[in-house]
Amino acid sequence: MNPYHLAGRESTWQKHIKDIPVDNYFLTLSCILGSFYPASETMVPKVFDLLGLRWATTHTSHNGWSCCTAIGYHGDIMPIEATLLTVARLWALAQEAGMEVITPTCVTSFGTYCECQELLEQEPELRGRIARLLKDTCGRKLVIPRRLAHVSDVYYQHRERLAGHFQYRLIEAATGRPLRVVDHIGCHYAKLFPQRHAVGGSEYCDVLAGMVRTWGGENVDYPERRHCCGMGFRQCMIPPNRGATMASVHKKLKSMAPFKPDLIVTNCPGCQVFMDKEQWAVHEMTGEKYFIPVITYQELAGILLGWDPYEVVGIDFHTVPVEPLLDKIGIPYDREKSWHREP
Amino acid sequence: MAASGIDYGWRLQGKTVRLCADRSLMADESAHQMEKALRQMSMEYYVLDRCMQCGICSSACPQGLLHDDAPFSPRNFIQRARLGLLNLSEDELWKCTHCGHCQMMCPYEIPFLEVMISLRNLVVEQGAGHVPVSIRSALASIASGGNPWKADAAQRVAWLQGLDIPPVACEPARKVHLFLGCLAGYDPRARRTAQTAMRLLHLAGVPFEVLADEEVCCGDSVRRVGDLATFARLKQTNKRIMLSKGVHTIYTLSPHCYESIQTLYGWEENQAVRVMPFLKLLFQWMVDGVFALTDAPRGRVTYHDPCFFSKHQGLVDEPRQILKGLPGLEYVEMEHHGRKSLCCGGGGGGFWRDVAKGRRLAEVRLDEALATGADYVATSCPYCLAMLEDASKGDERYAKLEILDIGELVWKGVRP
Amino acid sequence: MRQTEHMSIEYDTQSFLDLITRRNPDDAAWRDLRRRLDAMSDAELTDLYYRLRDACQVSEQGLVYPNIQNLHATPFEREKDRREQRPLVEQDSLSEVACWYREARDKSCVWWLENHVIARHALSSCMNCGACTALCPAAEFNEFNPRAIMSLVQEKDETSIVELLKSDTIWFCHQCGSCKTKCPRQNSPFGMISSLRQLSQLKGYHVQSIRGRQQYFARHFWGGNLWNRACTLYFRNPDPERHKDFGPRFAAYFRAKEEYLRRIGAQPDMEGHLSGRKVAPETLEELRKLWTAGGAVYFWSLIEEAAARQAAQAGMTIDEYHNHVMSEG
Amino acid sequence: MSQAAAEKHTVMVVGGGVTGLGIALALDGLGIETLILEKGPSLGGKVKDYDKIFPDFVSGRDIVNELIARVERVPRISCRTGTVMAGLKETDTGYAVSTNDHQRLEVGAIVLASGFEVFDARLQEEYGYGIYPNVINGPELESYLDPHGPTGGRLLRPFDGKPARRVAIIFCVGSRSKRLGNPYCSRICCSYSTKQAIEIMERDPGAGVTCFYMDIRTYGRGFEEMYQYAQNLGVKYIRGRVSECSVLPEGDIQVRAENTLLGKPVQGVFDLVSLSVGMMPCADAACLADLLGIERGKDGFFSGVDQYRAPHDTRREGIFLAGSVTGLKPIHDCLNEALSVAGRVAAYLNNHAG
Repeated sequence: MNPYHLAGRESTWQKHIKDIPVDNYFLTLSCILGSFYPASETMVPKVFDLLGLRWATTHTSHNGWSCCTAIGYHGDIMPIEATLLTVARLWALAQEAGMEVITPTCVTSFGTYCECQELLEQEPELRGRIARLLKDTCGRKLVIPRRLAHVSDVYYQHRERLAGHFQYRLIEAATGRPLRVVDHIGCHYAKLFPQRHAVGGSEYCDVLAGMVRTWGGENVDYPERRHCCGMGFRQCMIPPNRGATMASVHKKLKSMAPFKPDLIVTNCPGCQVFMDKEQWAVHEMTGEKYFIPVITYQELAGILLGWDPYEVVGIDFHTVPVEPLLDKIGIPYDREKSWHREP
Repeated sequence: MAASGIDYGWRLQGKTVRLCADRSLMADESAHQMEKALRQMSMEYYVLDRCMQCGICSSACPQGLLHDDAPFSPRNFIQRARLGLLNLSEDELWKCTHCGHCQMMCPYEIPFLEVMISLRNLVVEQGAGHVPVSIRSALASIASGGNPWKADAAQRVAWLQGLDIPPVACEPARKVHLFLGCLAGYDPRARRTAQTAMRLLHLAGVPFEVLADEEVCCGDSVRRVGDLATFARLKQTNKRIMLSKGVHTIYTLSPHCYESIQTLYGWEENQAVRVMPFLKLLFQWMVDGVFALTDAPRGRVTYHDPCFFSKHQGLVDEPRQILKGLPGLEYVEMEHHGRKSLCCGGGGGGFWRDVAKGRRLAEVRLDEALATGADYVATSCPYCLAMLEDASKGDERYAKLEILDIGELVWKGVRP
Repeated sequence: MRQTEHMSIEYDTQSFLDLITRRNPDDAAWRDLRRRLDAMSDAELTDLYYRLRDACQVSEQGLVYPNIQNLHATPFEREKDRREQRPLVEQDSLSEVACWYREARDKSCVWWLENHVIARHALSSCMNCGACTALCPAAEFNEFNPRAIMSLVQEKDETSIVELLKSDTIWFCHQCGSCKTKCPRQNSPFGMISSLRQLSQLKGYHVQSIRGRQQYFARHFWGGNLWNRACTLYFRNPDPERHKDFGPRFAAYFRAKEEYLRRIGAQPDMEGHLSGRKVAPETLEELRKLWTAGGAVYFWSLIEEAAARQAAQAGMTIDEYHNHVMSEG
Repeated sequence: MSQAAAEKHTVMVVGGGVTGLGIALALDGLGIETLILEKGPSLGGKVKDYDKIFPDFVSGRDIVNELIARVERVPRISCRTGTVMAGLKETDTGYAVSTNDHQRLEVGAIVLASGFEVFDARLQEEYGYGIYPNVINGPELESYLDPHGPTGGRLLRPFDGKPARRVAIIFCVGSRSKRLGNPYCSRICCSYSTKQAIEIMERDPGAGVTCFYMDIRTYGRGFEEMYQYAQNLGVKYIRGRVSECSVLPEGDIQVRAENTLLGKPVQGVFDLVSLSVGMMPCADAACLADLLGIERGKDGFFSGVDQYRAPHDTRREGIFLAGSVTGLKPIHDCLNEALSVAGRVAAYLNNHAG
């Protein structure tokens, strides 16, 4: 028996329906995904193309993309003005490419775009200064986007169409049981501007849960569901501080374990890294073995689409092996294609 | 940083990296159970329910003036006690020096000191937590030998033999008694104070007798660290001696002995023992002009109020009158004085605790004395005298301060 | 800069290249490198950096830059950045934003709270309810309490704010924003803390706490990546030697990362628009101008100055200081 | 539809709760005829569901029943239940009112006593009301404690029907929150929740009740004493706003707050969590304000023209306010207002009798 009412949950997230644009996406990329799970980015254009969506990004020498500098901002080495200018430049690139919807693959970029949007809307003087500096420095025009979407919003929006292309569902092949899926949203998606920008609000955010349900899985609610992964920018990056990151991951794992999840799906690149990789450290430090597979929603879509788990989805990059999950769903894979031997 | 588990630093090239421990408090069944157990064990505990967490106690607590990362806070302490979150093994339980400032200020008159005694009692007699070694050893010594230093009981009065104070012969009804207390019994410095008191008594022509070596510790600190059983025994012993010797008036040199004997010994109606602090006698002599005074001690003097006189008994004017009556001295007041004076740190078992230099209440007090420009710091409690002197030792800054018992200062000015 | 011993240093030699690209040199090598770097003029040093960076070979997979992976996060790159940024923060070349921050330096902390845009948006009034601290991941694991910080800031007492800025406290925040969602008064404690951290660095107070001076490492780690690669993280950063917590599978992957990135369609130090792409010089140029205009370069110079002062006091070279702050605590 | 002759009344009281009943009886005492218009199917309002009320634990139900019995005995008071106003027109002698059941009424004066609405706890999403079965709201807890209630007065976990012994009460749900648009204090929640805590502890001394509060505002006569009595019974008060509730596999609820008096996060696991919901203006407040042409404050409650000199008067002559429509009040304050508004209405009628 579920200790909660599904209907209640549903009516709660349904109060926060986000108006997600259906087309014209300008993709901006993530530092963390690029460094740790690059396939989760390279699969995005493939999915967009599969769905026939109009999208663009940029790479010409004068219009190359940069990161959003939010790690620098939250890591306290960037004044807000520098971040605003960087973000404004990315927005300008989108306009120049003829795309009106800025679509980042990173949750912190998303949160920062939302914050910049709000600041510029509410502070006319700041808006004037940023517009002037952007023009004087690189001759670009400040255009505040009306609507912002995260790539997961796009997947959410098109989740049913996407499911139409799937070869597999989130169902255990041997028993027909729906897989139990923990969704980890990422604080900067759901907690910063829940009213305006998060599908389903902050408490019962539906952006991943909706994909999971549509794709055959079962949502798992557990006490630390909303808890931060502990990445904390400067906490994960500077070795002496990393104890707090590990403790947060440990706390979440301990809390979800009694609910027996089959996998954790993440929205945020940072969460993906630490929920996956710190499971090893937690194991070494405490002797506890969780090893629950952690994958991004892009990877989840990738494997359900039947794309090659190694060649396209790149699952061998994970610290917690994803193969047991593939076995459960019944996805075949050729271990010879893996880049490395099992340690 | 609170931490647990193995140190992972060797893997991460950080000095230490540990899984941080969860600091969250628990508001669950276990806390409820502990709180209920506390309630059952100690009736006084109920008074905590009156607390409305206004925090005036914490602002009054002298420990707040210490440079301590986690200064003792009565408010915080009560809150945790009430929620069943108290850790009785922690050092904090022993930080309170029973100065009584908190309960003097409390709008709901919560007897915080009695609560403290009850909780310490849980630890000392019922083993609910850890007793600091120095306190445990003092208690054991008092229980077996009647004094905290494992000294021979006979030593308590043996030192009196060599004094040149001839006994005054008189009828027993005129004779008063002097209760030395443990410090005057065994501590050389306190013995000098006691000796001066005796000389003053002699000079004033008061026939007196020191209670014989049967006298044991008055039990004040014993009670305040929670050893109620030993206190009860000490009380009985002392009462028996006093009654068997036909004591009618007994002067105490320490405010701790005074409070204990006067208010906690439970004298019956027919046991007409009058307990008086020696300070009051001294005051009376000054009022009556018993001594001829010179201007021998010259300079500035300030007075450090012992908590057990000032906050517990309201005895604050008399010592000031005495000092102001000494012709060579200018009286100055410290920032905290009278009923709001600062504790020396010696009460409630604090005398037996080891506190690191730089974290002692007596140091705060000496700084205040220095600020007045005083040459003499007078007090009227052997604990205060010892705590202040200890704190001043080995510190150049305090070298100019002479710390004296008020009787000693008077004696300096008395023309023989 | 110290007088050079011999100006014509033969930096093209393989031995020198080995030296500058060593990540963990022993003390002697480290000091030798520092001596040699100090001996080079700004022009020599930057010129060498870019020549090494842009040296390329044609291979089957396209252009390959053999030195590039060894330049990032080296003392050499840090020294190049310092020299390159120095002229951008000279008094008369400061940007408008940088000037604002420079003036803010000399004003009170209370003034900052009333004028810095992030601080202004972060706090209207706090009723000390504690909803922020209740689910704060940092409060759970460290001596940290966002409510207490908001309460202290609200009192606007200069002395206690200064004390806060000099302490470890503000540096524990994870910047996750959980507090913002829950605040019944719609304050943003994490925004306030972000603003306080900026102020702490602006005034140079951060070096007085262990966790504060870690910012020197952050300035070069993230700042170096931004300045040279236009991304705060670079796919070559997570060196398994520093990330043993990521487990042996990660180490195995990392060894094969070039091949891996290419096979899943990313572009490791190649031209393109996907993960790992090599940033075009024109793009980098434009971004550097933006960060100079946005005050970031001025900000980095402040962190640099404070670190240099403290390193000198402790008798360390700046490279030793850098490694010290990243392992301390 | 044929135009039936209008029914005439001297005063119309909108709302048949404890305030409305009190007004009608007070007016009757002054010899003034009244019609009570009640939206619900029966008289008595919310108080008829309260078995015990604070601070003296008398029965709210008895009070209301007594008022209703008296109202029913009095010929000068008539009642219409299931009726709401649909239209209003000014006339020479007062107001012409049309109702939802197409009645036409002519009245000399109107007193608005339509009370309040309980905050919908589902809006404070982080507490999981409506999602986690063992999270209930204050009125539900009240009914669980009521011997005439659904559980016969036994405190049970809705999830599995097991007895609930570890209970948390979360204060200020839907009050004092700018985020939820209710920045005001609902004034009575501290007291009614403390009363509930006392009831739980008195019935089951082995139970544990923990109250999470921000400030205890037991401001009325006898309220603070009740708070102290609760503490004496062993009710735990933790100062800190709860930031979330979550559910454990067996239906237990984990609560997370900060103990702000100790400066540390605190967690607890409970059988049952009751949300001490605050109060909102009555559901049709906006509609009534439009219809009657009177003003509401920023908080949505009705505002009189001058809360010092003319506390019951509205901008429109002959329309008066009483009870919780101007902000939350304990029951005895509502009854006091009933008496004072009756005096005001009588004076008005006297001056406008022509």
